[in-house]
Parts: sequence; structure tokens; C-alpha cells
Amino acid sequence: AACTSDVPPGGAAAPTGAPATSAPAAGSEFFDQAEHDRQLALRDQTAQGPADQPWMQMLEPEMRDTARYATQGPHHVCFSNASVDNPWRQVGWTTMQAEVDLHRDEIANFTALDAGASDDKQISDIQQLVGGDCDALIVSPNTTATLTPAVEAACGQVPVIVFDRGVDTDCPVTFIHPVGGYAFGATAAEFLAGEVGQGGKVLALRVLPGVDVLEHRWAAAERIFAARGVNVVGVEFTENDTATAKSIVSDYLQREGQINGIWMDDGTAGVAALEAFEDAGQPLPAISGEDQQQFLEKWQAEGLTAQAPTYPTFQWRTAVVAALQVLRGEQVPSEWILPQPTINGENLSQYLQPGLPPLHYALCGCQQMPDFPARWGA
Amino acid sequence: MRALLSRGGAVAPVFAVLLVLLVAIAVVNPNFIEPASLLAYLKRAAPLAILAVGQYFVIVSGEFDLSVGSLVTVQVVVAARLIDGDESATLPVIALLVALGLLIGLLNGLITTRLYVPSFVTTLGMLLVLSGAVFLWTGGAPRGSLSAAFRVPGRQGIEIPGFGQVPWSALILVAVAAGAVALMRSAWGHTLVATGDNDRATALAGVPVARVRTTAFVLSALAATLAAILLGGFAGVSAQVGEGLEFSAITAVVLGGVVLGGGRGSVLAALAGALVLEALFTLLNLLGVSGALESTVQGVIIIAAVAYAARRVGRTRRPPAVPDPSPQPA
Amino acid sequence: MAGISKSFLGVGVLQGVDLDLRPGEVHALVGENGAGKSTLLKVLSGVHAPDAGTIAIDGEVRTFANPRQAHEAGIAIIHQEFTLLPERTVAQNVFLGREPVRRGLVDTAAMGRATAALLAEIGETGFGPDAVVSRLSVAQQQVVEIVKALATDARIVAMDEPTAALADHEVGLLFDLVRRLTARGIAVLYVSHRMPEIFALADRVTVLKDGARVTTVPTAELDPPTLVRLMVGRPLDAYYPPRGGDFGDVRLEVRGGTAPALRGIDLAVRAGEVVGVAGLQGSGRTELLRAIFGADPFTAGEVRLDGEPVRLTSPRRAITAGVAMVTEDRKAEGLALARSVQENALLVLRAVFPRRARAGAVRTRDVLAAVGLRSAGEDQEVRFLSGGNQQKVVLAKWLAVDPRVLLLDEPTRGIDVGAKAAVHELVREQAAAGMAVLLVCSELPELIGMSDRICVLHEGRLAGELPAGASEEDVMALATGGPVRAEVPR
Amino acid sequence: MTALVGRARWLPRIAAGPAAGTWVALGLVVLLAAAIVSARGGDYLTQANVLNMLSRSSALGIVAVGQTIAILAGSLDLSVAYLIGLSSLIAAEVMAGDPAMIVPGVLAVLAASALVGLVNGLVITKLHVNAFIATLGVGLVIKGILESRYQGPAGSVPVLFQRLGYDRIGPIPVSVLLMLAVAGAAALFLQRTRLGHHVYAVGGNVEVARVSGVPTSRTTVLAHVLCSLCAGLAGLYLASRLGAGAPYVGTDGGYDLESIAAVVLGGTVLAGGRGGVGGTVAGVLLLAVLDNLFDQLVLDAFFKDVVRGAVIILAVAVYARRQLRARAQRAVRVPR
Ligand SMILES: Nc1ncnc2c1ncn2[C@@H]1O[C@H](COP(=O)(O)OP(=O)(O)OP(=O)(O)O)[C@@H](O)[C@H]1O
Ligand SMILES: Nc1ncnc2c1ncn2[C@@H]1O[C@H](COP(=O)(O)OP(=O)(O)OP(=O)(O)O)[C@@H](O)[C@H]1O
Ligand SMILES: O[C@@H]1[C@H](O)[C@H](O)CO[C@H]1O
Ligand SMILES: [Mg+2]
Ligand SMILES: [Mg+2]
Repeated sequence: AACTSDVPPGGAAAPTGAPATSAPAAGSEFFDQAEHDRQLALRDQTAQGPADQPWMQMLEPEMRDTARYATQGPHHVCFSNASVDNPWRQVGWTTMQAEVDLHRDEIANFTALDAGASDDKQISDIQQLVGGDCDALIVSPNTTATLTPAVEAACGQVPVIVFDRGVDTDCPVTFIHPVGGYAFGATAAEFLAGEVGQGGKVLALRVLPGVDVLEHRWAAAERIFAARGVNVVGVEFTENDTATAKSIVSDYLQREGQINGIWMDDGTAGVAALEAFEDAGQPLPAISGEDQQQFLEKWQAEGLTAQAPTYPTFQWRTAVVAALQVLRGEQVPSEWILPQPTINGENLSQYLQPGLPPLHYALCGCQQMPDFPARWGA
Repeated sequence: MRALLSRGGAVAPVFAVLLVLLVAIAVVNPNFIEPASLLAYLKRAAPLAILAVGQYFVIVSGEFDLSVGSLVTVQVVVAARLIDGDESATLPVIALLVALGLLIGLLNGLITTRLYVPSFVTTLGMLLVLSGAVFLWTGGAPRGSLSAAFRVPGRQGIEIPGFGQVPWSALILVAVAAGAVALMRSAWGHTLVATGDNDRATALAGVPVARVRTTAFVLSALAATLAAILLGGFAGVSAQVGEGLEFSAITAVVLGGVVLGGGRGSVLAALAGALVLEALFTLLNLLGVSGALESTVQGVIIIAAVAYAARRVGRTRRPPAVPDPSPQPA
Repeated sequence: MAGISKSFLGVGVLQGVDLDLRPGEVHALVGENGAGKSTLLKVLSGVHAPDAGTIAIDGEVRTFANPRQAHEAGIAIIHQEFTLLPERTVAQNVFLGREPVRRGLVDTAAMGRATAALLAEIGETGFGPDAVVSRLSVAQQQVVEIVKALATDARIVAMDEPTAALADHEVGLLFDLVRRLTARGIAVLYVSHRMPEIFALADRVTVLKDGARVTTVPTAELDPPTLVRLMVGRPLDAYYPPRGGDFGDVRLEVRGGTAPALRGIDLAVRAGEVVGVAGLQGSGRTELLRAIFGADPFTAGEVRLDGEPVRLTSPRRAITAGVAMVTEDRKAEGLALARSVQENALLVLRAVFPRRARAGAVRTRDVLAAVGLRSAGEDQEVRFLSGGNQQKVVLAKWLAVDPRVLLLDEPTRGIDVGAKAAVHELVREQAAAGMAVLLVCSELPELIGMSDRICVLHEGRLAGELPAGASEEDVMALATGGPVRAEVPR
Repeated sequence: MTALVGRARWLPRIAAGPAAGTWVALGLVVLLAAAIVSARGGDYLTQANVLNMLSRSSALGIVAVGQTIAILAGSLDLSVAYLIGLSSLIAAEVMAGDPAMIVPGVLAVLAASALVGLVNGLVITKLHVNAFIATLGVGLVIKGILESRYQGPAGSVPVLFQRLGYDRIGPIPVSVLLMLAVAGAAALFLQRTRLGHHVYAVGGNVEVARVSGVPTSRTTVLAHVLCSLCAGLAGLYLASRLGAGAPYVGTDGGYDLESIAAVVLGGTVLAGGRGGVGGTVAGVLLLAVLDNLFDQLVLDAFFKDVVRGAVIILAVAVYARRQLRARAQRAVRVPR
């Protein structure tokens, strides 16, 4: 029998030499100095595009021609989703569907497959979608390195739009993402270093190891804390379980006597961490959270010393917008860098909108969409 | 007390393990032996300990309950959505949670005993159904929020003059333990263990084994409900609260020397198994065993502790990994 | 075997037992329940390692670390407890652990052929090598058990109460087989509580008492009373307790009882009466008792207790109504093996009459004392008791509830002569106190000796009734569907 | 002629076996799926779709075959998911992109997984720890190693090795052939070798197996070694698919509970001693068909879980019913 191979041209994961992520040199594996410096600089850039539509804005775009992808509508748009296993992704997914509904004239069919956080399933999903009659494929990869070959294979057949976690290849028409994890982590760390001062005690709460966007956050923060002489009393993983987070913080309070700051790579357990201070009868620390509803509410109610860097969920809208632009043959940036606003004491009230679910993300960019807020669970 | 803890003269090994761990914690952190610290430890251990008590009933009757973890999540998420910050809704919603727990336990029990589905499968299926259903209902992420009143049992305590604050969790745990011991000493308790040992013989002795086992599943689900109230109270809404709790609870029960397959072991030892697990986490934390290697240490210690417990029990009969309630129309 | 000693958890079970087997002899091993017979066989077959003593075969000292090595040394054993895998076929069971291999794969064809040949040799025609064991009757399973032992080229075959679950004609076939084995020079070690078998088969008898050998004598120099005295340590009345005289009203009545394996059974038992139920293996005796007890209820027909119609649809209902049943398979249906003697004895009380549990504990103790339970105490787990002693616990459990109707399915299976007499006494006492007893017992002399009347089943129907003192021939005639010689109007 | 008769004798037995139900169910679900999809204007039984379903089953199939052996032996293995992750990493790191290192890489994975199986088996038989806890504990140990040594995908496998994950012979993916080969070998092992017979015996009743001269501990250990080897193979396959090793590839795929679910769906009794690989393959395919159907219908991810849970319970309830009926018939057999 004929032997055919679907191995992506050049092979998977490591087309040439070792990919960035392949050699685990302890600690620095996720640190890329150039990218780090670029992101920190990007924080100060002004984004192009409509200020009231941050999901349409872009930083330092290098536009690319897409005329060869232009086809007659209405289109069949496909989406391979890593999972909806956390509230961030849930809000994003809801927003994305709402965005699709805004374009029902152009999108006749929207097929989405959920890989349930399994790389292998997502590879098959992508193969299946590409094997169908999709006009464009949006991918939110589960793991950067391992999804690369599948995405590369897909690039040869349909225009591919990647957002959030990224892949190790340039073949997608555009890669959409906010400024990035280094910027997120650095912003939070700079704020805390300023609040607790040299020698101040900071506890770092992380979700889990191994997700690059999260690793970048800590990699940047770690450097800033070291440079500013902040005493990092612990780095713990919470797996986003509020009870675990609260227990960990209680233990540290007991051990350390007092803690001045809490740094988080993901704000989900922020309120639980603060409650540990309350239950121990301790003053609330300075804290860096995220744009999650319950954290913002707590912030407002308690008048926290806080800051919330964001990793906006509105990028899920951008992916659909970009797909349509590509199918229309309009130019898109080859790397679509979205702004990454930071919530602080001054602009808090501008972002906090009451009545949304506790795990809602404020930067969904969905406030003006039809069925808001009901569709987002209010 | 000794009589309570022992059987045939020998104190169950789990109590020795617990003592060693507590002493080790006290050595690393002398503050630990202060009443406040001990109470805090009990407070933290309470949800798992209560789950272990519930799981004990099921395991000693010869079954498994893998659905408790997802049931805990369901209960917390349901409570948040229904209460949605409304204080006055607290009690009615708690009543509803209890009813839901009752229903799930009943389903687990009836499917296992009436449809003869091995409980490992019943409750594995239930785990999938529950975790899927609750997020289907809430659209993927928890909604609403818990009331302050709902959070009292898990978060607060009662002020006892001259002693300080005693967490409600600790008191509830003591009550659950007392209730469980009383239940196991009743005729029902004896028939429950006999059912786990030989359900055919027990059925022929006039025991309605299907009902007895179903009751065990209901008790387990009610324990999960109580644990959910404490966990939700302790740390608020989360989609992850129940994750992995079924394995922790089963591990705790087995650490207590209770035999998977049924028919052997005491409820207090199962509860002590949960205290051992929690003490183990605390100690590893205190020793600063890095987050990552923690699992490895945990795995080794769990195997060692169970091996130690197994040394005392008869070696001749190796129970099956999964008991088989093979269809036995009684 | 010389100087064999064995103890469990510090309790001595065998003390320096000597035993020699000669080629071609049948050597009977007898003794009370718990005397250590099964333990000795298990030592011989490598299941237990002895604490002291040696085993020599043809003068060569051997030690067996596991059953496999004993197999290889030519020792085969038929255990007291079943050693079959219910989900596997007869051939797979027969060759378990010794599967023939050809070119690396199991030679299933050879296995089937050899099994078929063995089945033919023992005269079994009811099933073949491909039958799944769980589909066989208890007696058929016992046959498989025997074939399994024979399939090895054993020079020593040990049989632990092989006839306990066999019907008479199968016992006969087994005897033929044993004789053929010995003719080939194989030594047979034979454990049984049935006196007639010992005198029919054995060349020599070794008596064990409390784990020590009392004596070994040629059977020719023995008579039953002497043997009993050697075993029990005192002479025993050879007779059954006197029958009751004045029966009360009808306690238990079955009218048109029909179940999958029963057709229109009519039957009545009066207070104080012991009614025997006879029949061949599979004739429906167990089925009848289970139906009355509600374990597999009648699908049609009526049951009355003291004249009142009752619906006994579950054991619980039956027990509440005053019916008790000693089941024939104590391991599978009678005992919670990991629970203590006391737990087991009180189980029914706790389950159905929790208020009476306390008083019941006292009564249980009396019953256990009367049947002579040998245990390390009330807290001992039942699984560590000898087979006969386990049976005594089952009896105690049911007598503790003071039933109105007592259903006994093979109540003396596996218990020693002394205990048997005690059980007979107990049954009579209960009857005298007004209980109605329905007794199934495969040993005809015992059934006849104990019964005030005998109902004979044939293929699920009541073939007839016989009065007290009927002969074995009468019973067998009815049981095999032969001409009715003496029918007694009811 | 005789061959025909011989075969005919087997037919009813196969039809009555526990696996038959699963294959029938599989057939029905495929028909149902085809009907639903074509009613919505889709095309279900296309070659592409069928192959997609098949290749999706490969990893789970290989793991589940191993799990079948462990379960038949009266045990079970909760450590497979972590072992799969570990295996993928070992493969990718040893190979490190070098085609010459493929063989050493494969051998290293097989050695490591055999070792894990050995540990599982020894903990169960020598330390008398229940399989549930033993394999859960060993799984935790591996988890710790993964978490402390790796923070994400690592290593890389050479393109040549990726062909295992991507090549097709004719229309059939190599991975599917690999799964079928593993299943075939396992079936042959279980049905036609002494050790296979002993696996059934130990799972049916350890004590009976022991007094019958079966080396019970060795059999249990062997069952675990084979189960772990299958997990190792699955890890190799996934490494070839991903091009790298990934610590979470096993747990994210849920291969532990899912493989057990597939085995049970295939009619193998959880308590051991009854069942076989044929049913497991059907169980795996059934899960894949359902998954594929859900995808075609674009069902909510959470709804899938609900349906999966219900299907698993329902299927096993049906087997139990069949078994009950079989028993009832046995009791009804009125003597001739
Ligand atoms: N595994 C064990 N652990 C503890 N005690 C045991 C064990 N096996 C047997 N015994 C004890 O050893 C004694 C002898 O038992 P054994 O089974 O050899 O008696 P037996 O002569 O065969 O009696 P029976 O006629 O009732 O079968 C009994 O008291 C029994 O309780
Ligand atoms: N456990 C069982 N499994 C399968 N069939 C059974 C079982 N018990 C009884 N039967 C069937 O029911 C019918 C009646 O058997 P039953 O056991 O009542 O006969 P019996 O006269 O008591 O014989 P035995 O001496 O074997 O107990 C037989 O056809 C038998 O095959
Ligand atoms: O993929 C998302 C984003 O990377 C974000 O950091 C939150 O959690 C992950 O699941
Ligand atoms: Mg014996
Ligand atoms: Mg019978």
C-alpha cells in the first residue's frame, strides 16, 4: 500500500534546531531578554486605533497584505479552542460568540471544537477542521510548542489566525495577543516594590507551572523583586483553588508574622488571599490582582492598596475581527499586539461595573454588545 | 477512649502515624501546640475529615464514591448562583443543597444497588454528569456570590470565654465524629459492615442490603454537602473547590486501615486518616518542601502508611482493587 | 510426614503429627472439627509452610514453598473449600497452573481432550470441558474439583471431605475412582466425617485430636463406636434423639407452591414436627426452602403460617414472620467471614429485631456451647475457624432468633459426629418447644433418623410422602421417580 | 467443512460474550450518528471522518488495552496518565531531534515504563497495598518528578519518528495499526498463553489461583508491567504526534479514568477475571464516535461530559442486566 505522511513540512515542534522551549535550563527557560525588553517598552507606547474600541487597537503594527485570502462571503469560519476550563476563557468564549453574532451577514457558519485542554485532541481537531470546508481557521493553542506542527500544516490550506498562547512559527496570517506576560508581571512587581519598599515581605501566588504566558509573568517579576531588594518570602502554586490559596496565605501569616504584599500571576484567588488576612486579624496588604469582578468589588469596598494588570479577554473579539479582515483581503498586522491596560486606584470606578458574576473579567470589551450583561451571566 | 480507638487490643496504626506527624509539626513549629493553632488545623482538616467519614460508610459497605469531589463543587456553585448575595436566601438554599445531596446520594445508591452497576462506574459517571451539568447550568463559570451568613460555619467561630475562638468547623467535625461513632455502634452500623463483608449472607440474614448501601451513599453525599458548606464558607466561590477531593477522601479512609472491598475498619480511624493527610500537607509546607516535589513525597508517604497498616491486617486475602457488587438478586 | 507442627498467630493447631502413606492405600484422616485435618492437608500441599517437621516422599525430604512445588512433587489435593474460577471453563479450571503449552501457546485442544477423557473416566456425562463452571450445580462443581486433582500425574491424592456436596450415586462413582487410583499405586489421603465411607474405603485410619495424632490403626481392627470414641474421647449414643409425639396445629403450610424449578408443591408441617425433604441432587430441595424463606419467592401458590396466609417475598419478611433458614453454602451465604463469631451470631437479631439483640447474645452463647464451638473466643474472625466450626456459628445465628419455622438445608454438612449429635438434640429440643422444622439432608440415614415424616421431591414435584422409619429404598424409589410403594395419606 | 463447523461453534459464544454488547452498541451509535449528521445535511461516514475517529482513538486505545490487562488481573492502574507524560518526555529528550537516537529513545521509554509497572506490581504484592492506593501513590511520585523537572514541553523528536504519529499506509494511519497490533498481541497473550490464563485466574480469585499453583504475585506484577508498557507506548505515540515531550499530555488527556471507563464500557468486569481486549477496543471506539458526534453537533463542552457520564452508567447497567438474566436462566433450567 502507498505510504503517505501527514508530517508537517519540516517536522513538528522543532523545524530547525531546538525550539525556544526545548532545553530546560532551570529557571531561565521561560526568559527571553529581548522579548522582555520589548514588552516593557511597549507598555509606554500609544496604541493605534479607536480609543473606545481597545480590541481594535494595535501597537507597533507591521501590516501584511492578505489579498490572496479574499473570498466571496458568506464565510465558514472555524475555531479550534484549547478549552474553556477557566473563567478567563469562559468570558472570552462568550465574547467571541457574541462577536460572531455581530457578523451573521458575513459568517454563515461558525464551527468550534473544544480540545478539553488536550494537545493531542487539538491536533486532531485542527486536522478535522482543515479537512472540512473552513474558509479561515482561528486557533487558541493549548500548548505553544506542541501545537506548532498542526498549525503549520493548517497554514498551507487555510488562512490561520492564532491568539492568546501562540505557536513557534510565523506561518499564521496574524498572531493576536496583548503586550504580554513580562509586561503583566513587571507592572505588578513594580507597583508592589514601590508599596512595600526594600526588605518588604511579598508572597507570590502562582497558578501552576509550565504555562508560558504565566511563566513570563513570574520571570519578569522575579527580576524586579531581586533588583529592588524585596524579600520574597515564598512562591506557591494554588492551582487557582481559593481554599488552597487561603490556607497557604494563612500559613505564611502564621510563619512570617506579617506580610506586606501579595503578588499574583492570576487574580482568581485574590479575594481568598485577602480574607486570610482578615481572618487572622491582620491589616490588608498591598496586592496585585487582575481585572476579575470579585477582586475589583473587594477593592472598592475595602479601599485596597491594589493594582490590577490585565490580560484582556477582549482579544477573543479581535480574533473574529481579524479573520473577517483576512477573508475580505484587508491588511492585518502580522503580529497584532493589543494594549494591556492596568487598573489602578484612579481608574477603578471606570472599569468596575456592578451586577456581573464574581469571576467576570472587566476587560471583555463587551459592554456595548447586544445582550450585555445578561449573556455574560448577570 | 482507648476502647474506642482500638480493636482487639491494638490501637489502629493510623493513630500512631497521626501522633508522629503532629509531634513532628510541633518540633518544626513549636507554636503549633497552642490551642489556637491546633484549632486552626482542625478547622482546615474538617471538610476532608467529614468527607472521609461519608466515604467510610460507602467503602465499608463494599462500595466506592468517586462523585463527592464534583458534588462539593456543584454544591458551592449552586449555592452561589441561588443565593447571589441575598442574606435571606441562605437558609432556604442550604435546605435545597441538602435536598440535592440527598438526591445525588439516592441516585448513586439506587443505580448501584438496583441496576447492579459497580459503584466505581456509577460514581465515575456521576462525576462526569455533575461537573458537566453544573457548568452547563451556569454557563461555564460560577455566578452569583455567597451570603455572609452562608460563610459563617466555614469561616468563623464561637467565642468561648477564657479560651478564645473555637471555629464552627471544629465543632461540627466533633459532632459529625460523635454521630458517626454512635451510628456505627447501632444495629445499622453492624449490618453495614456485615453487608460489606458478605452481602449475600447478610441479605439472607434479613438485612435489606440495597437499602443499607443506598443509605451509605446518601450519607456520603450529605457529608459532601456539609463539606461544601464549610469549604465555600472558608474560601468563597470557586470552580475548583472539589477537585481531587474524592481521591483524598478515599486515601484518607484507606490510611485509616479501612479495607477497600468492605467489611473492615472503624470510622474513627478513617477520620484520623484525613487528619493524617492534612497534617502531612501542613508538615510538608512547614518544611518548605518545594511545591513540585510535594506530590512525590506525598505519594511515597501514602504508600508507606498504607503498607504499614496492611502489615497488621491479615495478609492472606488480597481484596480486589475494586469490589464487585456482582448482580445478586436477593 | 514427621513431627509436623503448625500454629497461627501463636495458637498451636498441629503438634508434632506423624503420618505415613503407603503406595496404593486409602488412608483416612478423621477427627473433630478443628482437629487440624485441613491444616495438615494444606501443609502437605504447600499451602502452609510447617513450623516444624518434615515431609519425605520415597525417603527424600522435600520442602514446598508454594502449592506449585507440591504439585510438581506429585501431590494433588481436593480442598474442603472450592478452588474453582466460576467464570472460566471446566478445562481451563482443570489445567489451571499447569496449562499445556505448544510452540509457546496454550494447547487448548489438548486441554479439552484430556479434560473430556477425565470426565468420561469418572462417568460424568452432564457437561463437557467447555462448560463454564458458574453454570454447573454444586455437585457438578465438586466433580470438576476432583477431575482437577486427577489431571496431575499425582502419586499422592489428598481429599478433604470430597463427598460433602455429592449425591449418593456420585459418591459411588467417586469410590470407584478412588479404587482405580489405588490400584495404580497412588496413595489416597481421605478426610471425612462420614463413618460409613471410612469403613467402606479406608485401609488405615489416623485419628487427630486437638492437633495431635491419637493413633493410626488398620480399619479392619476398628468398629464405628470405637472410632467415635477415639475421636471424641467418649462414647456417643449411636441413636437419634427420640421423635416427638404430640404435634400441635399446622404451623407451616404450602399450597400449590410454584417456582422456576418447583411445580405445585403442597406441604404442611405441624408445630413440634420435623419433616424431612428428600430428593436427588437438583430435585429442588434447596429451591423449596429458599422459596418459603422468600429468598427466591414462589411465583404462584400460597404460604400459610399458623393458618394465616403470609406473603414472604424477602428473607426479611420471612424472618419477621418467624421463619429461619440455615443455608447450604455457609461461605457464600451464611457468614460474614471477616467479622467475629459474635457479630455473625447476632447478625439476624441486629438486622431484624434490634431490641432483642442483648437477650439474644446470651442465648447465642448457650447454643454455641451446646454444639461445642472451638474458637479463640467470641472476637475471633470467623474465617479463621475450621469448616465445621463455621457451620456451628451459622446454626447459632438462626437459633438465636427463636423462629416458629426452622428451615434447615444440609445443617450438618461438614460437622463432626459429636457436633452432629448435638445438632440433632438441638433440633429436637426446638421442635419439642413447638417449632416446625423442615430438614434437607443428603445423608439418608440421618434424614430418616431425624424426620417424623419425609416428603420426597422428584424433578420439582412432590413425588410422595413417607412416614417415620421409612427405609432408604422407599425414599430412593420415590426420589428417582420409580413406583410408589408406600404412600401415606396426608 | 470441519473448519466451518468449528467456527460456527464459536459464533454463539462470541455473541454471548460481554464484548458483543459493546460492538452492537458501537454499531447502533454509528448508525445513529450518521442519521443525525445526515439529517442536518452533513456527511458522516466519509473516509476522512472515519479515519479521524480512528486516529483519535489510538492513544486511548493503547492505554486502555494495558488497563484491560491490569483490571483482568483484579487490579487497576491510576498512574498511567502521569507515566504517559513522563514517557513522552523521556522519548523527546533522549532522541533530541536526532534520528540515530530513535531506537535508544524507544528503549529508554520501554525500560522506564517497565520499571514503573514493576514498582506498581511490587508495591501491591509485596507491601500489600491496595492497587487503587498503590498506583495513585506511584502516580503522585511521578507527578512530583514531572513538576519539579519540567515546566512545559521539552525535548524534540526527529521528523522520522514523527511519521509514527502522522503517516498512513494506504488510507490507514500507522497509529491505528499500532493500536490494533497492541490489541491483537494483548488478546493473543490473554487467550493463548499460560501467563494470560493466569491473569484471568488471579483476577478471578487470588486464593484459588494460589492453591492451584499459579505464581500469583508474579502474575500481578507482570500484568502491571504490561499495563505500564502500554502507557509507555502511548507516551511514545504522543511524543511523535506533538514533536516534543509534554508533562501534562497524559493528565490533560484524562487517560487514567478514561481508560478505565473504556475498559468497563467494553464489558470487562472491574473486579477482574472476566472480559477481554476485544470489548475494550469497542469501548474506545464508542467513546471516539460519541466525541466525534458531539463535535459534529458542536455541542457545549459541558454537555459532552453529561452525556458521557450517562452513557457509561447506562451501558454498564445494560451489561449487568444481561448478566442477571443469564443467571436467572441458569436457575430456571428445570431438570430434565
Ligand atoms: N489461617 C488460619 N488462621 C488462624 N487459625 C486457623 C487458620 N486456619 C485454621 N485455623 C485454626 O486451626 C484449627 C484447625 O483447623 P482445620 O481447618 O485444620 O480443622 P479441621 O480438622 O479440618 O476441621 P473441620 O472438620 O471442621 O474441617 C482450627 O481451630 C482453626 O480455627
Ligand atoms: N446456585 C445455583 N446456580 C445455578 N442453578 C441452581 C442453583 N441452585 C439451584 N439451581 C438449579 O435449580 C434447580 C433445583 O436445584 P436445588 O439446588 O434446589 O436442588 P437440591 O435438591 O437442593 O439439590 P442440591 O443438593 O444440589 O442442593 C436445579 O435445576 C439447579 O440446577
Ligand atoms: O489561556 C489563558 C490565558 O493565557 C490567561 O493567562 C489565563 O489563563 C489561561 O487559560
Ligand atoms: Mg477441614
Ligand atoms: Mg440443595
